[in-house]
Amino acid sequence: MSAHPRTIVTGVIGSDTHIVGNRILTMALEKAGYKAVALGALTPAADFIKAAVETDADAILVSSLYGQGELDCRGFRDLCVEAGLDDILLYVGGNLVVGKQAWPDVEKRFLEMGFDRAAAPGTRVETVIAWLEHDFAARDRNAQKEPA
Amino acid sequence: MSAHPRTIVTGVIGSDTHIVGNRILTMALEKAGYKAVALGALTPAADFIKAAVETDADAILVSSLYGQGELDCRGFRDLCVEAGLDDILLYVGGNLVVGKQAWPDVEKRFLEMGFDRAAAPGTRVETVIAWLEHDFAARDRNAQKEPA
Amino acid sequence: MNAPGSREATRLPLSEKRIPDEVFAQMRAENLARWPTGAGVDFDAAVERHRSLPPHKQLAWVMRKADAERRCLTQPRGGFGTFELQKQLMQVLDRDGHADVVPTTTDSYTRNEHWHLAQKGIEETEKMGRSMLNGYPMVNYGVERAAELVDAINKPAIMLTGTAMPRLTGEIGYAGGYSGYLGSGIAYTVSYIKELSIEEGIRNYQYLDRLVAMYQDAGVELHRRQPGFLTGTNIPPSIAIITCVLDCLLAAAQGVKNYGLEMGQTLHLVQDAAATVVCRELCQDYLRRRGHEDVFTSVTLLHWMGAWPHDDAQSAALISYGGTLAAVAGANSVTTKSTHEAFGIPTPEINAEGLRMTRTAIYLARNIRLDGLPEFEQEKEWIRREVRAIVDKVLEMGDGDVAVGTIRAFEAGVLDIPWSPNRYVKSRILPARDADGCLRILDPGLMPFPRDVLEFNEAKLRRRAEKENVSYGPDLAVSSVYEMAEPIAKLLPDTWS
Amino acid sequence: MNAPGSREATRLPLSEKRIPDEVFAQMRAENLARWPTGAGVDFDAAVERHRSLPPHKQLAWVMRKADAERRCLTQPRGGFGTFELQKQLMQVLDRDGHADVVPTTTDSYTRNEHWHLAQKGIEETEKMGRSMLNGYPMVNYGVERAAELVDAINKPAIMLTGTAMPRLTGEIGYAGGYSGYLGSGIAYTVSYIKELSIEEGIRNYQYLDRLVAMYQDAGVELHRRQPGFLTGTNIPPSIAIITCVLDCLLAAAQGVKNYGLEMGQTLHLVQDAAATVVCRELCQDYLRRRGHEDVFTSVTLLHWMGAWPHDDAQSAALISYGGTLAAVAGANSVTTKSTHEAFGIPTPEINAEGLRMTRTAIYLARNIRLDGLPEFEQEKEWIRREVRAIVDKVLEMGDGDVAVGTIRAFEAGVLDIPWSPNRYVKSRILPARDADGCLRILDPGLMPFPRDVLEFNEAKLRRRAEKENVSYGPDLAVSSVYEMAEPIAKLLPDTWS
Ligand code: B12
Ligand code: B12
Repeated sequence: MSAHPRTIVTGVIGSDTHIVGNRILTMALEKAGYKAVALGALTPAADFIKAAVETDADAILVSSLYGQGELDCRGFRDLCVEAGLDDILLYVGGNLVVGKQAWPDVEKRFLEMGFDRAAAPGTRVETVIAWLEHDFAARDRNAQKEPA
Repeated sequence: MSAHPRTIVTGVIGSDTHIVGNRILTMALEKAGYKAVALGALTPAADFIKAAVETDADAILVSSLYGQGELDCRGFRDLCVEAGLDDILLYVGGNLVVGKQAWPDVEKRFLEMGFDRAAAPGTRVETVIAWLEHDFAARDRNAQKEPA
Repeated sequence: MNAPGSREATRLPLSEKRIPDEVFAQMRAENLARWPTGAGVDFDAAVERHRSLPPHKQLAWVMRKADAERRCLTQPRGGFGTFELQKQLMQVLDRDGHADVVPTTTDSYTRNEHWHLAQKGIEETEKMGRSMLNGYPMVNYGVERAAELVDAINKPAIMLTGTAMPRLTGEIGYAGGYSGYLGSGIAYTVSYIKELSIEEGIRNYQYLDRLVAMYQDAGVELHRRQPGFLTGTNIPPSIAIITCVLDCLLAAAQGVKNYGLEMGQTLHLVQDAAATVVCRELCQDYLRRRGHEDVFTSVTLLHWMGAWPHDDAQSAALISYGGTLAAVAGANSVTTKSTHEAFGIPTPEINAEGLRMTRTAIYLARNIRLDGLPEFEQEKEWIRREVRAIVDKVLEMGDGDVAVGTIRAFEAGVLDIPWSPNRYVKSRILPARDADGCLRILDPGLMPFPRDVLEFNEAKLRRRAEKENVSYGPDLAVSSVYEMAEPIAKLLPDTWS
Repeated sequence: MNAPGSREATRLPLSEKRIPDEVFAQMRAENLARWPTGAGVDFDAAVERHRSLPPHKQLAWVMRKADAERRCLTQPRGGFGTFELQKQLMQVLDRDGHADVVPTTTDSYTRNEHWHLAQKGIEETEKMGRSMLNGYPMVNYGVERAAELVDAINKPAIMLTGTAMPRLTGEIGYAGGYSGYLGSGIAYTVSYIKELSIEEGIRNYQYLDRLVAMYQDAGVELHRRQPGFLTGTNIPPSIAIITCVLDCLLAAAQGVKNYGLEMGQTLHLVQDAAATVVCRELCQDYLRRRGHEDVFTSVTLLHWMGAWPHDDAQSAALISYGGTLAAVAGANSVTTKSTHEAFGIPTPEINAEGLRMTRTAIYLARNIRLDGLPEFEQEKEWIRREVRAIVDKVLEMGDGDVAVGTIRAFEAGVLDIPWSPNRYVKSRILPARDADGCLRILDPGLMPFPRDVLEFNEAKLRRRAEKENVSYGPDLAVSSVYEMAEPIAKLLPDTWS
């Protein structure tokens, strides 16, 4: 991890009140050395973008547990691009759709929406931290290759 | 039911010790006015035939619960025919095969072996009594039609 | 949308007092005008409708009957995004699940009164051919459709609407023949919303309770119910019961006569049985002390409300044990989950399966009671002491008014809820599971529990920390959140050390 | 084949006495000569083999450890018709089911020593590609294959062979590294065979127990176990425990030191807990009284042994409750079933699922005990009195010899078993379930229970007859056979009267 800690925005999107997993995740990010900007439950998509712009964030972690994430998350990447966050790292996780659906289908749906990763129900924080490390490292390598 | 009670041989075939259902079935037959010849558990196929010949039985009810009925019951109809019991009514019932198999397949297998009816796992005595009444009545009608 | 808005005209100072008739009439008119389907509510017709329902389709009657016959009823959750899907669901739950009470869960847009979004959800659901909403948009569909749903089943129907804003949904459902409504001003405001103050939540439910009292005055007894499971996340019995008592007093003050109390299961047989008895006892005790002599209260336990395992076999055991716990506790009913819990909203069939598992478990344990078991008697006493300390303090802080006391107590942290998303709640209290499997208070935040009660809780939790060789602190709470979701081989290894 | 046959030479008069070394050597030689694979048994090599197994693969060690740590272990049943199928099955049960003890159930031809038929069954199984046998033909496959099965898993292996004729199967399995054998002279002879006398059954198991003593003398402790579930059909605790005590005394007399006692669950939480405690207590009591100071005994409860429901959901609840009952009772292990029980032998996966359901249920109830609960204390006392009355009488009838007393007692009907297929058993005793869900004695046959005990049983059953408005008599017993197999809506209707 670099000296300057990365900033990560977290929150639960839409009308969703499930805060427990998101809060535990946020605690784990902080413990792992990230700077977490926690928006909490029931957060409109626009508030995520606004917070990311204001804090110059490196990633947004969107939680959606209540099933309506498929409606809430549509166009999320576009909103980022509009706000100038062209290649901010975007993760989404929780119980993303209504009902027990085959995970590969669900994952595909969210990757196509522009998320870099989607986390299946019950994903543990250790996994999320490992993903972040991996993806930030990859970005660092790319950044070194391309002259600034 | 005719004045002269019908005689029915019951028993559990092969090396099978499951006597409870067979005993309750036998009790129910007697209560329904049949004469039951109860051979009990662990009865070789040959003993059924012998008892049926000796008592001039109208039907044989073979129980098999332990799964090996498919092996034990092969050739049962042939043994009957050899003993001159050409069209004795033959039922089989219980847990006829090893494992949970689709009932229509299992039924077909036992009907092809020459049983007139096969009873699925857990069949209640009321059903068996109703079958007997129906089948005996059908036979009586046929007997009346064909001159003796 | 969460702001009081146009209600300024009818805004009385906060108190527990029954809303006067004229003010309430005015409030209703304003409320029903908020969405076109509100116009479909005709109070007199609604009263007629309820009178015409057979008793076994009236939840108030059914809960009284269950209590009299010591039956433990089953009730699932269930909501889909369109009328047709919802109707099929309710019929499957009734017929294949043998549900004693049939639910209609509303979707989360409806819960937050975002009816325009709900309308989009209906359209998307129809387009995609699968439910895009996590529940039934009761307001969008209106009174007549609600009535059709009630007519499609042969059981009483209850609204499950997990919201701090029940006013329009409640009007529509009750008018359609629903005879029960789950929700309350304190419990749901602290657990289902971020920005709404507890005061607004209490006001919203005072409206609903007052509406039910109006039906009562017209000779129709409707069932109201409190969701003491709160955030569903390791709520110790005392925390649940404290909110049960307070919400119940608020409802009684508006004139409600048939009130249910719900608690999430702790999953400890003795603790759940003790909680059930004490909840029933203390609610009645405080009701009587405050002059409400004739309020019928029932107690419902809910299947495990925290995170579920991903293995169907493990889930089936949680479901069955949930039936066992409710039966042994002598609960009047149990609210069920399914083997799909960890993944998503269950199909009607899987939901019905959970009901039958639970029903079988209830049958098997129907005659077991723990009276006289020393641990049970002790646990009841600990819970009583925890509840009384807080409730008495809240009443004192309100100078005799429950509504006022509640607000002041939340501000002071005297009332607190673990894992709350609501910004008006301190959420400093932290629960964890002890070595015996009981839920205990790890950190009371600012809640003024007696010292020996806290020592008892701490001793229990320290024993777990020692046994598992982990440090005593917040990690105990976090691992308790995951515990039931862990693979069973981790919880009970099949190797020897 | 059931006749004593060539054993005339070594036939001693019946008694409980330990078989002398030389006689036993002669008996073994004759026994091992009965089928070619018998020649594969080499006692010294077998002792070496057991010594080389790690402790966690030795059932005697595992049962002692479970008892010391108050763990409730899980063990399924399982047997398929060929070596390959059996090996896969055992691996799935070990790895996916987390079984603490892995079984090998033998097929029914092997149980009846019809090894030629078993050979045909193996061939048919290979031909059809699905198991045509209801278990593994242990004798036909012999010692080396048995050893391969034991090596394929990382748990102790137990033989489940439901037979009154265990001599060759036992020799082969133990030689292959199996460290446990379920079966006993009284229990299995009364419930698994029609024509064999109890005397022959006892003699057959005296051989097996004597074999285990020979291993013990060589420094290898093997586990022996008694199947007190008998005919599995509504066996009241006292009937099970009576056979536990007698079989246990017979085994101890041959020199067995590690003995398990099994009982089918009654499905009543309090009665099962009471039965577990009393079984443990009275077996030890009679062992000590008869000079066997150092016999370790464990208690195992079995998932419901009567007829199962046809609905997976109901079955799942029975399975889970079975784990709950075993855990609360403090049993050392529980023997599991699956949701396929009513239909047929389960697939490995469904069997493993039953194990995980049970394991989860055990975890959830691991700390619950009923000590001090008034009903529990009373129930224990009733069971003790029922057991003592009969066991004392049997000992008296045998003039101090358990084997002799047992035979005389069965002849006189002093010992009796419900629903027995064996012609040497009167099978006049008839059990039924009472209104609380406990198993009671409806008709004692000729068993000399104290008068007040019988009055107690009758009063309990009359209360059920009244409650259900049916006549007091054998129909109560028959309906109790079906009860658990009935659809749940019949047992606990979702309508109101
Ligand atoms: C009780 C029981 C036992 C008792 C039997 C006691 C006794 N002496 O009777 C004991 C514990 C001894 C036992 C032993 C075994 N059992 Co068993 N047992 C059962 C159990 C749980 C209930 C059977 C019962 O009594 N039912 C109640 C009565 C009233 O119903 P019923 O027997 O089905 O009979 C009714 C109907 O089937 C019908 N019927 C019966 N016969 C007939 C005949 C005709 C002609 C008709 C029309 C109808 C009919 O009418 C009856 C009355 O309603 C069943 C599973 C289940 N059903 O839940 C397994 C089961 C039958 N057993 C089974 C097995 C494998 C065994 C064992 C081999 C041990 C093992 N591997 O686990 C041994 C067999 C030993 C032997 N040599 O036979 C398997 C058979 C598997 C298969 N077919 O694939 C079953 C299905 C369990 C399972 N899923 O594994 N068992
Ligand atoms: C507790 C709970 C509640 C509590 C929430 C309390 C609170 N304030 O947080 C209460 C009782 C209030 C509640 C309410 C509702 N709930 Co709820 N709830 C649960 C439950 C049982 C556990 C959730 C939980 O806390 N898990 C523990 C935490 C630690 O795990 P987590 O949240 O999954 O988070 C972890 C991972 O997912 C991952 N993760 C999370 N976010 C992100 C984000 C990123 C970017 C990444 C990479 C990873 C990641 O990391 C986290 C830490 O390990 C789940 C089912 C389950 N999982 O067992 C249902 C569940 C989520 N709820 C559900 C529903 C539908 C509702 C309701 C609509 C009511 C209803 N119909 O039953 C309401 C919603 C109200 C609203 N407006 O949102 C459904 C969602 C259905 C679907 N998706 O199809 C579920 C799945 C249950 C079900 N099967 O029906 N619920």
